[in-house]
Amino acid sequence: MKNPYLPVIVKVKRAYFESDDRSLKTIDVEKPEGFSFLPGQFCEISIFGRGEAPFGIASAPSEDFLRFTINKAGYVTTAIHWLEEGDEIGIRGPLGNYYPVELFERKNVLIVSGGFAFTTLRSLLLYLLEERERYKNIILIYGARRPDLLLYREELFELEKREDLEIHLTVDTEFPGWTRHVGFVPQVLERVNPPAEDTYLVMCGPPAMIKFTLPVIEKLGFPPERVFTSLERRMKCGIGKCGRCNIGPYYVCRDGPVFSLDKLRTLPREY
Amino acid sequence: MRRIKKEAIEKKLKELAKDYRIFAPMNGDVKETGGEFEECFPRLSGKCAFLPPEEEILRYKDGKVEETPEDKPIILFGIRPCDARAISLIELAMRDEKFPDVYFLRKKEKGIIISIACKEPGDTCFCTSFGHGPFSTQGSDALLVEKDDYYLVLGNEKFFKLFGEGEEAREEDKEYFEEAKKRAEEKIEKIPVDNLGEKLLSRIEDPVWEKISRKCLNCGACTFLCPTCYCFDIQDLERSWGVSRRRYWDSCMFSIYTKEASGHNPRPTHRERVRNRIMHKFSYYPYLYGEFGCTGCGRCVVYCPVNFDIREVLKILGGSG
Amino acid sequence: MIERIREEARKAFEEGKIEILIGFGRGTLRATPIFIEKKEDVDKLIWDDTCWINLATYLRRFRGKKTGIVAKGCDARSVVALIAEKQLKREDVYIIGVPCQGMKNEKGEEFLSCRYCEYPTPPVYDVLVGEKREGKKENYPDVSEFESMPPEKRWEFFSEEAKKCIRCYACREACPMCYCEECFVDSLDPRWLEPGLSLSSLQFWHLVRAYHQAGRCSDCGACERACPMDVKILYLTRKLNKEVRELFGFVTGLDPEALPPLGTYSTEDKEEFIL
Amino acid sequence: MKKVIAFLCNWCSYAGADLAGVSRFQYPPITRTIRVPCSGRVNPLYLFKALYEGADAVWVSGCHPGDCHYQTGNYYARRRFAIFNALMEYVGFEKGRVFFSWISASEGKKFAETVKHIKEEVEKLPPRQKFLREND
Repeated sequence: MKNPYLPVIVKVKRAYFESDDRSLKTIDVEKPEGFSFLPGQFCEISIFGRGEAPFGIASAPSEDFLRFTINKAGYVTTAIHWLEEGDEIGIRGPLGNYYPVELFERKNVLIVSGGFAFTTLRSLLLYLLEERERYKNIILIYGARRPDLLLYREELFELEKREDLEIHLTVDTEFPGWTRHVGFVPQVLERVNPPAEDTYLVMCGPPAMIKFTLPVIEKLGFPPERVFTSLERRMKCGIGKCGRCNIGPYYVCRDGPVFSLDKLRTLPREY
Repeated sequence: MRRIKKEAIEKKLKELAKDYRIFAPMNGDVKETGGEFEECFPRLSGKCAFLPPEEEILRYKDGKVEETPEDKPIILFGIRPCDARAISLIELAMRDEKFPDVYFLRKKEKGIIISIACKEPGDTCFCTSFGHGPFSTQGSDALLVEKDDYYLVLGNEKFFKLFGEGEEAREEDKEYFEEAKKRAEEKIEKIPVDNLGEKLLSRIEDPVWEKISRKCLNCGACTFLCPTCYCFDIQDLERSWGVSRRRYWDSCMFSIYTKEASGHNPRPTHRERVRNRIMHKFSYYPYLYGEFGCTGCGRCVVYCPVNFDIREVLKILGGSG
Repeated sequence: MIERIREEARKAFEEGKIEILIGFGRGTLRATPIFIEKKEDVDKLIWDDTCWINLATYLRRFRGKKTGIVAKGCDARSVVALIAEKQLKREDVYIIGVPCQGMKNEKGEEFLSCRYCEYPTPPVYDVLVGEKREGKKENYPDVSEFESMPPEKRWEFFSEEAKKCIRCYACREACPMCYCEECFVDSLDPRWLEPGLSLSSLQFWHLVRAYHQAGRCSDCGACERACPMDVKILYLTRKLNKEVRELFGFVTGLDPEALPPLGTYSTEDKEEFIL
Repeated sequence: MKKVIAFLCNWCSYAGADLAGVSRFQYPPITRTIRVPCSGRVNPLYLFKALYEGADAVWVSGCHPGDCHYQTGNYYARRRFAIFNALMEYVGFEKGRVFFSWISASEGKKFAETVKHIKEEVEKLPPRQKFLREND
């Protein structure tokens, strides 16, 4: 029996702050041998002595490192923020399900995101771009409060130059030097007005963004079975045993974190 | 059916304490003993043997992760049939092709569970509602029925190999068994559970949950004493030699159970928490594993400080009360 | 008695004094807390000697609502203590006081805290049902007896009791005064004590739980009765009640205006323990 | 060497320790000082925690009554510690592991004397056994 509780020890290759306020830190860690995953999956990161917490994988499956971007919020994340290059951490994974990329083939894909929930969507975006010809239009709408809170923005600015990809970046209010969209994600989504036909929508963001985006999605005509989102819950084991992350009969760690909107609507609103 | 002298089994159990960890009811709770046991309906259930309140799952020492080594196999002796069945219910959740819970399963696989039939069920028992009963063998390697200075035994090979075969039961033994079984079963209240899972699911947003759950204090007494509740917490403890990662019983009744680092709590009040406990046992469990996650042992009824009676709740929600 | 409680409850609803009433109803094993929202339901109220839960525990859930409570002496004292700690407003609570005859366990034995009860009659109430009952002169004979044991024996007793604990926190949840947003045992940062059932961690929990009750405990005993493992904990809180009375001359729950004894001071406080 | 966790108030006792130092009063190096703004800031949980984590003794020292920088902090502290003492003694925890004192900024001598006294008291006792966090 393979013990799913045992983490693998890996070294931190790079650790740097994403945002000017130092609330977001990105760590790139060694990818253990034989580690294969799909966008949307997550890992449990162990800081020994402090505990374990789940984080979505932000690197693309083809990259030779695993990337996590972590908001400083609790006991474990604070310790992750102390990490420096060369430190050792434990990881368990990949865990959970992934964005249903098989369904996306020969379809349009619209990615809508806000804040630091963008992590696994970077993975998804790069994954889709690797074999670009398998998908039709790809549109990304991504917003944050301030420019410095946009994750991986230098990389996104580079991607903006591509012809085969439509990127709309937005911040909540005007900032000096910011020439892209200004406004909240739902407003930008409405302005961009992407066609719902033949399109899959992937949406990740803070609760407030989700709340105001849902009506827009409905208005644009996206049927709930073609809308996917990734949920967050408090987790411990990450493998559907310890019990706390269930929503109805499903465990977010095992049967999620990616759920379609129509599935979510059948479940109690415990998220 | 076999019959084995009581003292033979008692003696054997003490001998086996050398190679096995013996868990048995003692002073009212299931605990590790040297082979002694007490004939009772224990307060802390049989799950203590296979899912202890506190258990190390790994160590981090000198920069390496070490799996916690296996201990001696377990004999769980003298529990009631409901507790034996409860362990097989926990196993349904722990057995998982992709992510098996090794710490539970390896104990369970090598372990032996011997239950003693419940000749005098309590007033709060409702085990017969869930397709088993006070003389049920489900989940047990052997079921013992006390008769004078003998035990009548319904057991499997695993049991007889360890404890000896005794002699063939006599005709009168079989009659005694059937009669005692009938008498015990008759004493037990049956709660209708037909389509309970679906009924519950259809009432998930029902305002009745608020009424039902109001008196719940959100302590963990029911879940800790429940023989089928298996939720746990994992925490790291610092030791002089490194880090010990352990798991502990946890309870869905605690508000911090689901509270996230951001402060957001998806199950913020007693209403959602009680609902989740009931739904998990009677709707999600059957949906996932085809069995109710309750054995009707009645502990949560007896030990609830505010007399939250799950039987009443099931009657209300199941539509018969 | 039951009829009079129902009558007062009905009256309180009719006069618009309460929107909700917390009382005792018939449970399957003993009296159980019930929440009454309309006057037609007041007939569900009962009163007997199994009404041992402290109903004040529920009051904070209904803050901002005119809430009635059927209160025996200790419950009413907890209400007063909650008001003193600014957890409730006096005008939001309508106390139907019931002079308590003493609560009993399933074997019919009177509980320890009832045996020595000094205030069976609520010291503060809006309406009192039945005749006032005299309490006993509290001199904590059980605490004195424990104090007279040698320290090693006391430590042994404390350890043996603590060992029985499974950390289900029924004692905490049953207590009206345990209302902290985050209990110290649940705090991860700092982590005051370790999870799990090691003796020192259990002792930590029991010591600090008791300590936090100093000057706030009304000696209702609901904590000990709520304990599924029969851990004795009242001897700790009763000791602190005795100390608070001897050192600071304070008795919990008599006066909603009085400051909690650890929230105030006197320049005359004894200090022989100071070097 | 025994370890005593000393919670010293910033305005009096900590300054008293300073004075003991500059005055070159000798005292045994058994204390691990935690500087707190006021003895009234010392949550009794700190004392439980220090003992639980293995301190041989805990010691809280503040300003003399009436001298508190915050007027009344030490009066509150006095009540808390009276209760703390009573509880620990009641459950049978060893005496001589919990100390309280008032030491002013001018009492360097008293500071040194108090440390010596605490050391003597603590050394009379066997190694700590009760109420210790597991560490193996």
